[in-house]
Amino acid sequence: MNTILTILIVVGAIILVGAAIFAVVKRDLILATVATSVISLILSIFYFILQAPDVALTEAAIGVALTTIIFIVTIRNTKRFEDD
Amino acid sequence: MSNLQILQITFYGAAILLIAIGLYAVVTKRNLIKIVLGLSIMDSGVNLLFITVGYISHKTAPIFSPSVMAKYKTIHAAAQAMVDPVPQALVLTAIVIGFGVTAVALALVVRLYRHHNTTNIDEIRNLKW
Amino acid sequence: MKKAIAIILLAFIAVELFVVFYKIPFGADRMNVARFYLENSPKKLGVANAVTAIVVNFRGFDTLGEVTVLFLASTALGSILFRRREIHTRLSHLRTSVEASVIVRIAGRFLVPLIILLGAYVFIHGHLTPGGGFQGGVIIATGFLFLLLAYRKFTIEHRTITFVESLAGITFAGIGLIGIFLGKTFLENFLPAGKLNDLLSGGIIPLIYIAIGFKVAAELTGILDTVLSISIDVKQKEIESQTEKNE
Amino acid sequence: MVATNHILVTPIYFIALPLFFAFLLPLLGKIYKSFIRIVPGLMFAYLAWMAVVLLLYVYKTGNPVIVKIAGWAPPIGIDLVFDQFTGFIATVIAILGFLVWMYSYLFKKVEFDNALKYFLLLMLIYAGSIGVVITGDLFNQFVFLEITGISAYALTAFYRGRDGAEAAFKYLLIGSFASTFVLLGILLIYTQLGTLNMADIARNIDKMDPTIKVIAFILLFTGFGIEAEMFPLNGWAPDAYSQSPGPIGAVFASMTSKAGLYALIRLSFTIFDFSSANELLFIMGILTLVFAEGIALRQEKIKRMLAYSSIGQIGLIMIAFSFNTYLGVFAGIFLMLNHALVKSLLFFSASFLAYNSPHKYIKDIQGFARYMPVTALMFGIGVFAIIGFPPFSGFWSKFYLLSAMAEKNFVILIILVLSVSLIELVYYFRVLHKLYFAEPTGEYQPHTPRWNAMLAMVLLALIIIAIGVYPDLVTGFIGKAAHAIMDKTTYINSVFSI
Repeated sequence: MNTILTILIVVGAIILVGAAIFAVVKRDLILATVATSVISLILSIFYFILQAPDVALTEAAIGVALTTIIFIVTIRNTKRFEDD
Repeated sequence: MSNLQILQITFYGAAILLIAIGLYAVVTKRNLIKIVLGLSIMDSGVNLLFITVGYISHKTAPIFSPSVMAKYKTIHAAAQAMVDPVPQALVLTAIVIGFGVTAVALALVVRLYRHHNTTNIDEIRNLKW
Repeated sequence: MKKAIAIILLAFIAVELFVVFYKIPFGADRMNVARFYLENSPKKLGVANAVTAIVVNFRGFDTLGEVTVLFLASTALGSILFRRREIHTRLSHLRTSVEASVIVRIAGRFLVPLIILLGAYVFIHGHLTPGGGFQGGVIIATGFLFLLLAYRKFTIEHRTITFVESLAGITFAGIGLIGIFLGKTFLENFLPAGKLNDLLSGGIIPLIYIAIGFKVAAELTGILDTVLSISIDVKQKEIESQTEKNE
Repeated sequence: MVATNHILVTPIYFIALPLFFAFLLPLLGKIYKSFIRIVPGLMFAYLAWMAVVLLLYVYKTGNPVIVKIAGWAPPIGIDLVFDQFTGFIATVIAILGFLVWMYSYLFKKVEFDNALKYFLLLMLIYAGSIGVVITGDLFNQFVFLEITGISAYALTAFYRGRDGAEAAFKYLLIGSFASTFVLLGILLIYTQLGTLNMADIARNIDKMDPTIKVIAFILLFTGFGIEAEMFPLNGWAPDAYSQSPGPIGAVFASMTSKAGLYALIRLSFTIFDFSSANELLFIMGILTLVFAEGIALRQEKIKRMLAYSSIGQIGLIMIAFSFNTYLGVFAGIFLMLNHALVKSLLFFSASFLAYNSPHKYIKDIQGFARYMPVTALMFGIGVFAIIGFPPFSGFWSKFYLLSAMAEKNFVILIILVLSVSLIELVYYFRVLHKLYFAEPTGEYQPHTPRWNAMLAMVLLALIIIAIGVYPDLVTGFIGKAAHAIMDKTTYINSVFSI
């Protein structure tokens, strides 16, 4: 892989980890869920770069769309904010 | 450092950090939904690790499409230029299983909320351990 | 304090894992059985997509288990959430408190058939292009999700879902069993492999992937429908508590 | 003939038929409602018969039955191995599956929708447990472990009571940890050897990098240990046992925990070649045993007590296997058989005792023996069998365990096992005393077992007594099973000879 792609991947990985930390720390669960869907999105791009188009498609469909939906429906029907 | 080394550190590091962050959420968080979120982050990390391990540099996706066949002529030559398909097949299975477990976990959260009117683990008696 | 201990412990685990994985060179070729899969999925099975060949044939047994997991998840969801059918039909208009905008509804009319067509395309071509039963099934389920969200009157007949789900599952397991009855092994290919990159190639593999596509679509639609009906249950509860107060 | 591919009798049916009928059951229910109870029963009966036929065949010819799937020989394809050891455990699970079905045939809370789900989940947990035992592929084992796990979560939360969901969530959390660990372990092995077939891994295990090998072993050991209810990751077990419907306690004790134990044993005996694996098994076994029996002594609720006692038995089995001698492994397999049979009987009878006591406390069952003499008698037989009195099967399992220890001159261990038996005696007899000798607190109209549950319990009790009186019924099979699990080369050779 060439240098530009490498830099992009490193940036993507930093966003990935940042989104994961955001998802864990943020008290607003809806935003946390959105962060996990960002994780899935970046992962599916990574899978594409790593020559796994089948997995990329699956991750995009399940991780980005379906998991997020069921999380959001659950949160809407319970509590939106995490409290200590 | 060569590109490959940077990529190695990036991919392995990102995947293992995802697992660790997910584990952290599961172990320390008191909110049930946060815990399930942590589980799904953990799963994502493991999946990325699988795909990373299956990647072989300068090789293409394991699909013998007409364009690939036109480029390499024989099946043998094309097969030499492809990444490892097994981890991809395993991850397909793992993603679907992970989704099933997440759905069941969230259903349990909803039911716990109906009974206890809270999603905080501390306010639910038996869950402390 | 507890968090600090957790962070230190997890950092230790992470470092340990990283050290172990760093020993595994990135981008190196370490194929063993995978080499066989790559060579033989086009040669013996006539399947262009090697991942499909592994998922459906070489390791098809895993996939049977995987489909079962989804089936289990939808059954488990039903048994955990105790869907109440009669309430469901009576209060289905409560699913979305606000009706989706006109644009969404009109767009839906054109988009949803396209989405379903795309899903079908993906799983019919599973043995040729990236994607297959799972991806196609998920895409179709997304189409139904759109309908559920956009049209408040739209309800999915649960019987149809069960019917499609069961039929597709029986097809998958049944095709496997036919292999045994023909004196071969479970899930073994008994149809001619055909020519590589033809739509009609790959023997039983496209058939199984189509069955998986229908099954996954039905199961995920069922799961989404169950999950979305949670809100109906919750609203029902609110109404009950309000009427109690009024009395 | 190493590989049979008979149309009527093949190990593939243990998995294919339950899955096929699980998919079919919702449709069958539409045709005729009682099908949802009858069809699983016919299937369980058929599979139990088939298991016995296969086991006899394997026993007589000495050749394991190995089937390949999708026509690819291992390590390319997935294979199912029905040898003397896996076959024995699969047969035990198959027979108990049939008895559990019989017990729950007229299960009280069964209305149509619930009955459908109950029998579906029962079939799938059965298929998952047998799949874990007979599969020859590591990743396939993971998939079956997941099937077992998810059906177990759903069964734990089956009742509407408030605690079921809690127990299930707890179970799900720990179960997800287990699956993550197992996946990571499988990944590490795959990166080194490029294969997922157990025999292939075992053959090439020397080629692994030593550090990676250790880490992979630890990850897999922890993951399977969680499923086998090993200390300290078994906090979920008592909750799951006590919250699930009555017969499911028996399913957990006889099927899921056996599947986890099997995976643990296969891992330590066949796949990896660490000599220290036995020590690890030994230490974890001792910890599990002491911890569980200590807590069992203080339990107030009957099902929780049984659950902790069950964990204690798992500890004993691990200790027996850790000796790595013929006698030790023999005792371990005998203990597994005994545990599966006796714990099922105890859970079968105790669920009626617990059902009739309002808060499930032991003190509530005073004098129940008068109202339900047969159930009480069955419980009594179970208690005597698990502690190890003759003429019950438990006597022989403890006898062989002690002789295995004597052979190795482990005096302290013998004392430990005897004192654990004493502890068991104390807490079980406390229950028996309440059951038989305490005055009933008031007039009861107890819910007594129907004919089907009675028949299942009597059959189990008869099996336990038959083995106790005439242990040669099973010792032949167990002896061959012990040889099979200890002989790694034969396993590898037979897998690759098809």
